[in-house]
Formats: sequence, C-alpha cells, structure tokens
Amino acid sequence: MTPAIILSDALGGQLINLCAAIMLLLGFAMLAQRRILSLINLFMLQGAVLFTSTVIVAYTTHQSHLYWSAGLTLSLKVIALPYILHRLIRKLSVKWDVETILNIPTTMLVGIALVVVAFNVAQPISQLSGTIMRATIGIALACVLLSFLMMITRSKAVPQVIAFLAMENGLFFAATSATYGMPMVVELGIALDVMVGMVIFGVFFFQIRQQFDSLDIRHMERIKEE
Amino acid sequence: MNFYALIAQLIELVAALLLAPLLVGWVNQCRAWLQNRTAPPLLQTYFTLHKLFRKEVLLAHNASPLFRAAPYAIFACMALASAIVPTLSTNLILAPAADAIAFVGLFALARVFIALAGMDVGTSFGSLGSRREMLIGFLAEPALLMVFFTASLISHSTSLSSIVQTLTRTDLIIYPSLAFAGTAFTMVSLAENARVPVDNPTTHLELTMIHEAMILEYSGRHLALIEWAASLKLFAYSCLGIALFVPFGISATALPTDLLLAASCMLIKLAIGGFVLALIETLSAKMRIFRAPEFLGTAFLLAVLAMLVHLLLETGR
Amino acid sequence: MSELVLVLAIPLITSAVLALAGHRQYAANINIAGSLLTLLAAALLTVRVISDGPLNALEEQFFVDPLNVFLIALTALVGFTTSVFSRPYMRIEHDHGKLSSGRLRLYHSMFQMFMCTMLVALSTNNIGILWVAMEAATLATVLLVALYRTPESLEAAWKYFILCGVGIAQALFGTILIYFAAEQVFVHEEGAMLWTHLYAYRTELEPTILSLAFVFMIVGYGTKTGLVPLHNWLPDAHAEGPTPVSAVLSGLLLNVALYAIIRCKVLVDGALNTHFAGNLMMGFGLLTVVVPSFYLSRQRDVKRLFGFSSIEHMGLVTFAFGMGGGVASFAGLLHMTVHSLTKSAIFFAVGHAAQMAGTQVIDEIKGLIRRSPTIGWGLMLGSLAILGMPPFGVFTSEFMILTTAIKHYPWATPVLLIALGVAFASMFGKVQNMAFGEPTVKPLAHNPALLPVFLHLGLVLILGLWIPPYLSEWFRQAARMVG
Amino acid sequence: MSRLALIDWVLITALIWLALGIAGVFLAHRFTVISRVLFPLGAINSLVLGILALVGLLSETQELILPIGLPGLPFHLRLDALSSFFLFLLGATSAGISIYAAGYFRKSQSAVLGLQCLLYHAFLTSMSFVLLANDGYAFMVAWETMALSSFFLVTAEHRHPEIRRAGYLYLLIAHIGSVAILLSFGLMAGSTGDYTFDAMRQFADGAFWRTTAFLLALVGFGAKAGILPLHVWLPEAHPAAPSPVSAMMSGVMLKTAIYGLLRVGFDLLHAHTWWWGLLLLLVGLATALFGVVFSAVQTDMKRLLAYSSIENIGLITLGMGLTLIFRAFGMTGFASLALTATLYHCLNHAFFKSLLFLSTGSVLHATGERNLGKLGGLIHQMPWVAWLALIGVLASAGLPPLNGFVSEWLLLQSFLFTPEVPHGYLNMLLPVFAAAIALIAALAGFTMVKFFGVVFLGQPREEKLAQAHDASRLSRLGLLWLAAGCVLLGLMPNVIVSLLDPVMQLLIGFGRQLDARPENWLFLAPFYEERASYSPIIFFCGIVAMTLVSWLAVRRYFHSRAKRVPPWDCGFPLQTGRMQDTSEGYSQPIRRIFSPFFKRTRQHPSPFDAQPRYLSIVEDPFWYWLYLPVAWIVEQGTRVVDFLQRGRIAIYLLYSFATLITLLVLTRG
Repeated sequence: MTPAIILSDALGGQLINLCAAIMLLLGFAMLAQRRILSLINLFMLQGAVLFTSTVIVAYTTHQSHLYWSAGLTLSLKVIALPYILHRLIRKLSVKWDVETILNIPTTMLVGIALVVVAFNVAQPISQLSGTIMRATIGIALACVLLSFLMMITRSKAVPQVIAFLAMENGLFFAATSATYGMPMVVELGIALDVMVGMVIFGVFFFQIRQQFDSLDIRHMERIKEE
Repeated sequence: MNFYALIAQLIELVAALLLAPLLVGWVNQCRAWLQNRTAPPLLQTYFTLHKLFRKEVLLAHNASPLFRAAPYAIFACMALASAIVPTLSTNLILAPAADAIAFVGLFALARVFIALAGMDVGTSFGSLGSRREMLIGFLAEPALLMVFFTASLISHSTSLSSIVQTLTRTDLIIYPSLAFAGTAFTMVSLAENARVPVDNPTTHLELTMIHEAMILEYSGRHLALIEWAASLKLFAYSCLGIALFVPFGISATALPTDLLLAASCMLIKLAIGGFVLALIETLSAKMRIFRAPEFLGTAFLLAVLAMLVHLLLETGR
Repeated sequence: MSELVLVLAIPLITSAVLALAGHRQYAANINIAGSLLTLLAAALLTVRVISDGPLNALEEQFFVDPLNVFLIALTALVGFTTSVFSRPYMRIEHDHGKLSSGRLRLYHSMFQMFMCTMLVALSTNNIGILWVAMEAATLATVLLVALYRTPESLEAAWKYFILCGVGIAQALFGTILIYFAAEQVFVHEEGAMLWTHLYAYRTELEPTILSLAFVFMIVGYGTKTGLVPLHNWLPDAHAEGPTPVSAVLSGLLLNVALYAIIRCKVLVDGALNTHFAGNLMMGFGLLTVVVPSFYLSRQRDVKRLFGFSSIEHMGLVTFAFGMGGGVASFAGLLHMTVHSLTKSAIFFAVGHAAQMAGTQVIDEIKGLIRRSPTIGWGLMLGSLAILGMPPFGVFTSEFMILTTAIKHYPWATPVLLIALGVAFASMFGKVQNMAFGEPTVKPLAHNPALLPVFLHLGLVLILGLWIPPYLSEWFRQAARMVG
Repeated sequence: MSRLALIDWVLITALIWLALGIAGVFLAHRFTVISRVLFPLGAINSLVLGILALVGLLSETQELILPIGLPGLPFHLRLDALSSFFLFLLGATSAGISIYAAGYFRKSQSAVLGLQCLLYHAFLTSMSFVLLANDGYAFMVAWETMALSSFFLVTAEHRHPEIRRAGYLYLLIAHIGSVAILLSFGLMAGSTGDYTFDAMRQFADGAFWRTTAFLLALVGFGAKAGILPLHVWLPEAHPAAPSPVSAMMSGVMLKTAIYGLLRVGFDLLHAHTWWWGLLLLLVGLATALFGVVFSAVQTDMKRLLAYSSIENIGLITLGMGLTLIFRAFGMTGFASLALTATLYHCLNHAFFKSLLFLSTGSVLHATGERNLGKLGGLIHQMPWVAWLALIGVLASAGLPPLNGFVSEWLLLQSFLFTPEVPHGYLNMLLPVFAAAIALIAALAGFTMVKFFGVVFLGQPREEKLAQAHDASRLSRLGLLWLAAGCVLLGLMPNVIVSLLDPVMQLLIGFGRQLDARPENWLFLAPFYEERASYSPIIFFCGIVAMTLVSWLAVRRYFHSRAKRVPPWDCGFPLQTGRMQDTSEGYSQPIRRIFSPFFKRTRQHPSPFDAQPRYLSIVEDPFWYWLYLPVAWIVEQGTRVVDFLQRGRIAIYLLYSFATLITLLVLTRG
C-alpha cells in the first residue's frame, strides 16, 4: 500500500466520523423542529451529508459502485423527495407548523436516552469492526431510533412520512459507511422501493385530505376494539 | 331338589293363600278389642272376598287393558313373595330362584303395577294415591334392602333360606345390629302395608288415604284380588319378620314331623305378631302425609346404622 | 431453471398486461389464465426439484430447496384459486358500484404484482432482494387494501403502510448487520448476501452481531407476520380490504414473512449454537397464540374475526419453529400449509356471505346454509377445520405441536390449550349462528365460484388423513434444515 | 383372494356404513330409497357387526395397520375382547335404532334426509373406529369425528335458537374433553413420543404422572359420558336431537366414553391405586344421585330420559370404581364380579334407554308434544308403543325379571363383598354406597312410573291427542327388537356373563367369577349357590304361572260381566284431564325432600288472583357454580386485551418501538 492511501484512509475515517456526527445532530434537529418547511430542509441536508459520506467511502475504498449509490442518494434524497414534498405541501396547503403529541423538551430527553441505548447496543459491533469508521453503526442505529421516536410523536401525516424517510437515511448510512455499501442490485431495489413508497404516500395524502379534510392522523382512529 | 322340598313349597304356598285373610281378620279383631269395639267375626275377610268375587265389575270408560291386567299381576307377585319366604322350612324349591334382593324387587314390581293402575283411569285421587305410594316406596325399599344387607352380612349370603338357616343355627348370640334392623323393619312394614302411622286401611278420607286412593276405581273380582294380595303382603311381611328376627323353630329339612312343629310355632308367632301390630296401630296416631318421608327416612337411617353397627362390633376386625 | 424464470416472469407480464387491460370485461379471465400458467410453471418446477434436487439460478441469485419449493407451489395454488374466486366476487362488487373499472384495473394488476413479489421473496437467495421483495409486497398490498377508498379502508391502509414500513425498515437494519457480519468472514465480498453462502459459513459468523440482527429481523418481519404486539395492522387490513386480498394476505403474505424469519433463524442458530432464536420465537409465539384468542370473543366484524384467528395460527407456527426439532418443524411447515389453505377457503366463503348479507357484521349474517348450502357448509366446515377438528389437517399439525410441547415444554401446554379452548368457544358460537338459523341473507346475483373452497377443504381433509410420502419427505428435509 | 381376518370383516362392516351414508347423499331426493332401503341395510349391517363382535369375543386379539394417518404413525387398529364387547353393544343396539329410523322419517323432512343419512352412518362408522383404534392419533380422529357428526345430527333442526345453543354447548364440552384426552395420551406417550397404545401400556413413570394421566382421562371421557360436573350438555342435546339420534347418543355414544375410561384406566394404566377407585365411586355416586333426582322433576319427557341417562352413567361409574378398588387390593375375583356388573349395565342401559328414547320419538312424531303437561292417555291411541315402552320402563326401573334388575343385582352383590377389603375405613364406607345405590334404584322406579303414567295412562290432557297414531311398522319392529333385547338380557344373563369372560381375562386377569357353568345355566350365582343365587327364568315362570292360574280360576268360577261406567272418583261429578296429577305435581315430594339439590324459582298464585298461574322452574345449579364464573373470567380477559387495541397509530408504533428497545437491551445485557 502507498502511504498516500493510508493517509487518505485516516483522513477519510475522520471525515466519515464527522459526517456521522452531523447526521446525528440533524436527527436531533428534526426531532426538535416545529416548522414543516425547515423540517424538509433538514431532511434535504441529511441527504446531502449521506451523499458526501458515501462519496468519501467510495473514494477511500476505491469502490466504483458506491459512486452509483451516492448518485442515487443525491438524486433521490437531496433533489427528488424534497421537491415532491414541497409541491405536496403547497398543493395541500398544509398548516406550516407541526403539532407534536409529546412536548419538545421531553422528546429531546427521550432521544438522548435512545442515543445512549444505541451506542451501548452497537458497542460490540464497532469493537470488532475492521473498517476505519468505528462508531458509525452506533450512530446509524441512533438515527434510526430517533426517527422512530419522531414518527411516534408527530401527529400529522407529512412529518410522519418525513420521519420515515429519515429512518431510511439512517439505514443507508449504516449500509454505505459501516459496510462498504451493499451489492448494487439491492441498493437499486431499495431506492426503487423508497421511490414507489413516496409516490404512494403522495396519493394517500390526497385521499386522506379528501376523506378527512385534514392530514391530522388523529382523525384516523375509528377502527378499534370497543 | 328333592321331593320334600316340593311338598314343603306347595304347603307353604297354600297355607299362605289360605291363612293370609285370616291374619288380617285377626289383626282387626285385636284392634277392635283394644279399642273396646265389638269385633267383626274372625272370618269377615273371607266373606268380603267372596262377596266381591261374586259382584259385577264396573270399569271406568277409559280404563286400559293394563287396568284389568294389574290385579292379577299384583296377586301373582304377592303369592310368589309369600311362597319364597321360608315360613316353615328353609328347604324350598323356589328359594334359590330369588334371593333377598329379588324379593325386594318383587315387592317393587307389585308396587309399580298398582301405582300404574292407579294412574290409569286418570282421576284426581288415583294419581294422587299412586304418587304417594311411590313416594313411600322409594324410601321404604332401600330401608328394607338395608335390613336384608345387615342380615346377609351376618350370614354371608343373600339367599333368604341360608340367612334364616344361619340365624336359627347360631343359637342365642345377641346381634345388636339386628335390634336396629328389627326396628327399621317394623317401621318399613307398617308403611308398606298401609298401616296406621302412615296410612289408614279403614278410611276413605281424601286427604290422608294412600292405598285406598289408588284402588278407588276397582270393583268386583279385581278389587277382591287386590285385597287378597294386600293381605298376602301383610302375611309375607309378618313371616319375613319372624324368620329374620325370631327364627327358631323353622326347620332346615322338609320332613313332615319338622314341618308340623314349625307350623305350630309359626301359628303362635303370627298370632303374637298380629296382636303387636294391632297394639302399635292403636297406640300411635296417623301422621300427616308430609311427615311420612321423615318417618321412613328414619327407618332407612336405622337400617344403615344397623349395617354399620354390624361392621363395627360384630366383624372379626 | 427455465421453470423458475417462468414462475417469476409470468405474473410480472400478466400484471403488466392487466395494468393496460385490467378494466375490461375479460380481465378477470386473463387474471385466472396468468395464475393458472404460474401454477403450471410452479408444478413443473416442483417436478424438476423432485427429480434433480435443489437448484440455483441466475448466478445464484435465486435458488429452490425443499424449504421453499412447497411454499412456492402453495403460493401459486392459492393465488390461482383466489383469482378464480375473485372473478365472480369482484364482478358483484363492481355491480354494487363499490368499485369503478379503473379500480378494477388497479386491483387486477396489483394482484399479479403481489404474486410476483411473493414468488421472488420465496425463491431469492439474496437476503437483500428478499427484503426488497417484501417491501414491494407491502406496497402492492397497501394499494389493494385501500382499494375501496372508504375512510375505514384508507385508515387501515395507512396503518398497514406505516407500521409495516417501519417494521420492514428494522428488517433492513438486520439485513445490513448480517451483511456486516458476513463481510468479516468472506474475503471476497460477492456472495456475502447469498443465503446459501451464509448457510455454508454460518458457524463462523460473529454471534453478537447475529443475535442483534435477529432481534431486528424478528421485529421487522414479525410485524408482517403479525406477531403480538406488532400485529395491530393486521385485523384492520383484513377487515377493510377486498376479500380476495384478505385471503392472500393471511393465506400467503404471513407465510412468506415467517419464511424470512425462519431463514434468519437457521443462520443465527448456526452462529450462536444456543437456543436464543428459538426462545425468542417461542416467546413471541405464545404471546401471539394467547392474546388473539381473547380478542375473538367480542368481534362484531366477521373478517376481523378471522384476521385475529390468522394471527393466532401464525403464533402457533412460530411457537412450533421456536421449539425446533424434527417433529415440531415438520408440524410448523404442515401447519403453514393447512392454515393457508383453510383460511383462504374460509375467506372465500366469508366474502360471499358478506355479499349476501350486504354487511360484514356477524349478527346480521344468519342462515347461510338454508339460503346457499355450499357457502354455508364451506364456512362451517372451514371454521371447524381451522379450530382444529379432525379429520382436517389442522388437527394433525396441532396434534404434533401439542405433543412435542408436552414432551419438551410441559409448562407451555396448558397455556396453548387454554388459548385454543377460548378460541374454539368464542369463534364457533359466532360461526354457528352465521351458518345456521333463519336466513336473513339474500341470494347472490352471480353464482359464486365455490370450487376453490371445496378444493382447499378437500386438500386439508386429505392432509388430515394421509400425508403423501413425497410431501412428508420434503417436510422432513426442510425440517432437518430448519433444525 | 386370500382369506380375510375377523378384524378385516369388522372394518368392512364399518366402511359399509360409510358407503351407505354417501349413497344417501347421492340419492338425496329419493325419499323412499333412503328410508326403506338404506336404513334397513344399515340395520342388517349392524346385525352382522354384532355377530362378528360375538365371534371376536371368543377369538384371539387381532391387530391391523392401515396405510393412512401420520407419516410416523399410521392408523393402528386392534380387536380385543373389550372392543369386541362394545362393538357387540354397538351392533346390537344400532340394529334396532336403524330399523326404527327407517320408519321414523317423514316425507316432509326428505329435504335434509340425504344429509341426515350420511351423518347418521358416519356417526356409526366413527364410533366403531373409536372402539377399534389402537393408537392415540387414530383414536382422537375417530373420537372427534364422532363428536362432529353427532353435533350436526343434534343441530338438524337448527332453525330454533335453543337447539343451536344446545349443539354449541355439546360440541364445546366435547372439544374440551377431547383436549383433556389428548393431554392424557401425551403424558402416557411420555418421553418416548410413541403414540401407539402398545407403547402407552409400557408407560411406567412416577405415580404422579400416572395419576395426572388418569385424572385427565377421567375429565375427558367424563365430559362425553356426562359425569358431574360436565353433564350440562346432556339434558340440552338429547331433547334437541331427532329421537333415533338421541337414542344412539344416549344408548351407545355414552358407552364409548365408558369404553375409553376402561381402556385407559385398566388396559393402558393398569390401575393399581385404590383411591382412584374411591374417586370414581364418589363422582359416580354424585352423578347418579344428581341425575335421578333431576330426572324425577323434569317436565320434558326427553330431558327426563337424558337425566336418567346421567343417573345410569353414574351407576356404571360406581361399578368401575368398585372394580378398581378390588383390583387395587388384589381381590381379582370380586373385581371381575364388579366389572361384570358394570359391563352388563352398559349393555342393559344401551337397550332400555334407546327403547325409551325411541318410544318418546314415536310420541313426538304422533303428537308433536314433548311437554309432559300436554300428554296423557296415549295407551289407547298407540298401544304398540305403550306396551313396548312399558317393558323399557320396568327394565330401567330395575325390576325383575327384566335386564335392569340383573346388573343392579350383580352390583349390589359385589358391594356385599366390600367388608372384605383390607382397609380400615373403606370396608366401613363402601357398604354405605350400596345403601345409596338402593335409594337411587328406588328413585329411578319413581321417575319411570311418573314417565309412563303421565305419558301413556290417564286421560289425555289435550284434545289433539285423540288424533295420535301408532308407530309405523318398521318403527314397531325396531322397538320390538330392543324390547326383546331387554327381556332376553333379563332372562338369560348367564349366556352373556360367560361371554364376558375374555374381557375379565384382559382387564383383570381373572375370569370365571360367576358360577355360569353350562350345566348350571339356570342360576346366576356369584362363586357358589348358597352365597346368593337368582334365576330369572324360574322367577318369570313363577309370576306367569301365578297370574295365569289366578286368571283362569277367576274366569272359571266368577264369570260375572264387566260394565263400562264413568269413573267414580269418590263421586266427583265431572272428570277432566286437568284434574289428574301433572308431572310437576307428581314430582312435588321430590322437590320437597331434595330441595338443596335445586336452584328453583317459584311463583304461587295469591288466593284473590283473577287468572291464577303457578310457575315453578328448576335449574341446574352447576351453571352458577362452574360455568358462568368461567365465562366471566374469559370476558374479563377480552376486556383487558381490547384495551390494547385503541386504534391509535402512535400507540401502535410505540408498541413495536418498546418491543424493539426491550429486546435490544435484553440481548445486549
């Protein structure tokens, strides 16, 4: 191996960890966010970070197919989905601020607890991880759990969906940076699913609006056991 | 089965058929004496039977064949019963055919027939009577059976003749259990023969009558048969009581000499028994029908107690 | 391998065709034809596997072994019968004006798409593709559940979508973890996602990672299997979707999700060689048997009722696989088979019953046997079969499961039995009142296709009395693999 | 073709029934074919089976393995003395019932007749398989099929809600019972996991597991036999079913439960624990007493018979318990005597109870009434049924010289040996059971008199009864067959008893307990004649002779005419059917004496009532002691789980979230 690569390796490692930290930060920011538009922007930012981290991994490990997946991320998570979401919001003229079931500070506290759990769980994995990025799995897991929490606490359809997508981000991050990306077929498949899922969400928004003339999912509590 | 057994059997049967009404007559006479009445003639029962046999039969419109057949069946049952009881000798032909349990079954058969006959015409009194009869029956039967059980636990057998044989042979061992059994037996036989504390054979007062209520619709020869059967029943019971509790004198063989001796003892014992019955009837008062179950329940419990006493005191352990 | 390609391709093509012509009068026939072809291809495949044993295809991305071959055959069969059933059913729905022809097109095309995704999920060798196929199946069925666009159906679909989406996401994380663990083993990383390779190297995989992975897997795919407490979407989706969809949902989808869990279990057992996965599955299984049996007794919606019963049976199967061992796994596979046959048959009958009564409310469905004996008896016999009455096959598998439980886990037996007893008491009373009594239901406009019902019940009956040797041979091999 | 073994023939007869049933489905609309051809054929088949079973009693045990069933566990069949005896019972009884059924169905029912035919014959087939099965799986399949087919027969008239309720209750309790049986098999198969009965015979785990297995079997078979407190389905299901079916259920199906209990208790577990026997005695006593007291107060004739079936099952259980105790103390001779009584009572009950149920069927058929308060005087309209029913009534009242008495006699005889039991308290306690049995028998007499008297005697209580018609020819034939069975079983018990010997050998390992030597064909005598003896034939001849003699004598000497007049009745002017005792009135003393048994609601009219009405409902207290509480518990459970499903998606997400976190933490820690 040439020293340059090693150097860049170490550097790449640091960069990746930086990205990971930013991911987690953004996760918290989304959890705390009250305004829907900035929620979307944060989601876009997260996508961008994901893209950079993927590129870095691709560069440091010289895996060409990771560039592809980076491209996918860029086009899908940074450009396409935010755009669709913006249009949807304009179309559906959703109220701009987001109501949460749980109030923000509590949510944050729970989130921190979650991060602790996630790290604790991921510890053995990161220990035996031969790759340069140690903590990334833990952080990815933390992101996933945070988005999960967000899905629970948000009472509107759109934020819930954004949280869902953020969860996908976390998974992607785990897939690309913890393991050097999955086989191409899988990544394509996943991307496709996300895309279709998004479209279906879009359809649903309109339907739900039609039926309940609001996107508040608290209207959808009819089917239950008495 | 030897020749003497056959003879003894026939003698017993005939004797029972002939003497049964006499016993009833004797009881009535004693009662009359005890109640300071002038007694009817001793043979009054025979006269009544004769008169009834001669009389025309009046059948209710909707009387079924069962109604007409019942008297014969009842009579047959009673005759057979009194034939089975070892009155004179324990060496009888019919003895092995039916043991104590079958004997009780025989009485039950007769009772069922008369109860059904009572319901057949469908009058208010008939069904009332048969209900009461069955009520008394289902309490009296087990009591009687338990009396037999005590005896047969003593003698390790349920066949009447071997019971009586054992009881005659074991001279003068006092069985406390038999005392209980005897009391129970007396109570049962009072109830079974429609005697005073439970029923009154001489009344037709609607509220109290049991036996009479069932046979209200009978007349003529049918009534005669039933009355005769009733007297046979009394006779059989008395002989049974005697055979179980004061058995001495009943011969194990069937030789003519023994039979004569046995017959004479038997007559004396029957006379005494009849007097005792009359005495009881005079001294006790007719009880309400609802009290009858308690009376018989007591009898039943006494009988069971007798059995337990036997198991406690008299068995080897 | 050509058969395998056929099996996967035919539904895809049919779906494409129906996407264009699904609203036509003859669309239903195309649907049936496509399913029939799939069934034939699956039969060919089965024959091939019987003759030459397991096979790989498309550079090992797909494979067929005893474990999935009969599931493929079963899926194709139930898909075919369901398409036969849905022809008159959907026609009636259409006549009642519940569905526009556009929706009909969506239905037909999505139905085939769903079949395709199932078959892919069953036959793929790549756990990543397995995940993709499961997600795709979810998306397809979401559209199917929401077909009527009534508020209830939308709500049900939304819940289904969100809950299963989240669940599936967990499963993806598990998949990534397995892949991550595999990378530690394989120097050459291609094939690190192929189940066969993982199976070959299963003992060398890192235990801690795999245990975590299995947790994610069972939570993820368990959501789709309907394990308590992840089951909440299931009754809603069953009740609000069109009946053919309910039939394939509980008949097939649950099986496939469970199949995914079983595949992971094999790897995890290999890596840990403890009973960790088994215990986890047994725990979920018991919970999933007991809780739904209590839901049953106060149900008012008939399809919901049977949805809960499906949950219960999935719990039973999970418990069986959790116990492990030859007999239990055998019983589990058998139970998967008979349950999907019986339950889809029941849903066929229930669907027409609901159409006759014009409602799904149990108390308003009465006297089916008087009005239409075939439907009534189908419902009655099907329910008795699902309640574990001999001589139907469900009893056979329950017999094996219970006896194994008595042998190895005596403490679990009374729990199972109480649950089954309660389920019997609460379900049979309702079914009896639906089938018997003075009719309140009206006859159908088009005469129903009840061949599927009695075909399924007949198969279940045969399985109850006699299991064909080659089938039992498959089951044995599969059971040996599952361990 | 190679010669077929006996068991093959038995199997074939069983399958012929099935074939007849299926034929019935295909000929569904040919009423006459089904009723006049298929059912009689079935009856003939029953006869053949009965004969085969008799041969089986005398020949060696035979086994057979069918190529169906589980992969590891094909159907094992076995024809030994015990199963042969019960197969004989099945064949002999069902012959009468089938021929009766042939004449029973109306044209109006022909719509469902094909299905009925199938179910009826499937019922028969499954019962014979229950008796043949030699492994747990085959037994369970046959057992549940039996329950299922009989359930559909019971709910034939499913338009009426109460019949649906009855069927539901029946199947539910049957299912619970079968689960218990399954568990007991599981315990006996134990660690071997081998479910053939041969393997279970080797089951030799600790006393605890044996006892558990036995108790589970007791619960399971008790649920089918109607042993307290699992009897509640019986008085509901029997009236609901068509009469041939109730006859079959009460006469034969209950006996299959007894068979199962014998098979498990004696053959598989070869019981040696005396307190099992005591337990059986206690439940048996409770069942018998409860059954007879309740049957005495019933106002519906089929419910009355159903409760009386409970009573008889109780007696049979008593016999079994006594056998067990004797066997446990190694007194095999007495044990086999008691077992003879038990089996003989099974046979007797099969005959007289199906006879009675069929006669109620004819009454129902002719009048459409089941309520005792609306019947009466039918002996005039339907003499055949009445006189044949009288035989059944006398038999079931346990009166000599009919069959009911024989088994009672044997039972009491065997109780007389209990003082020999080498156990301090038992030998005091057991004779008291004999007293109770005597009481029960006498009460049965009361009940039967009430039944016959109210239904067939007296004046009709309704006008329409005048149009009642007698049973059809085929039905009469069926009744006749069963009545003849009652008489023959009563008159020549020795034959049957000597046939029972192989069963004794099988279950007790000791036969020849009764002095039933061919030269001593006349007398039924346990051990030796002086001990006790009973000769039904002499007895019978005695009664007949006496009757004839008295009748002839009276005819000869007093041939006075009989005149028809209005009934006298102490000179009451007018007599209406309303003035006779109703069935409530008849059973009033029982209600009074045994009042603690009942849960009753009464409402007496006040003296100033314009339209006085009297209401007295007697309910089974076990509903309130056992069943309603259980239902309540389940109800609470449903409320709890319903609380989990509140339709809120956030909550649902929270569930999975919590599950995930918990599992992760657990796995990690």
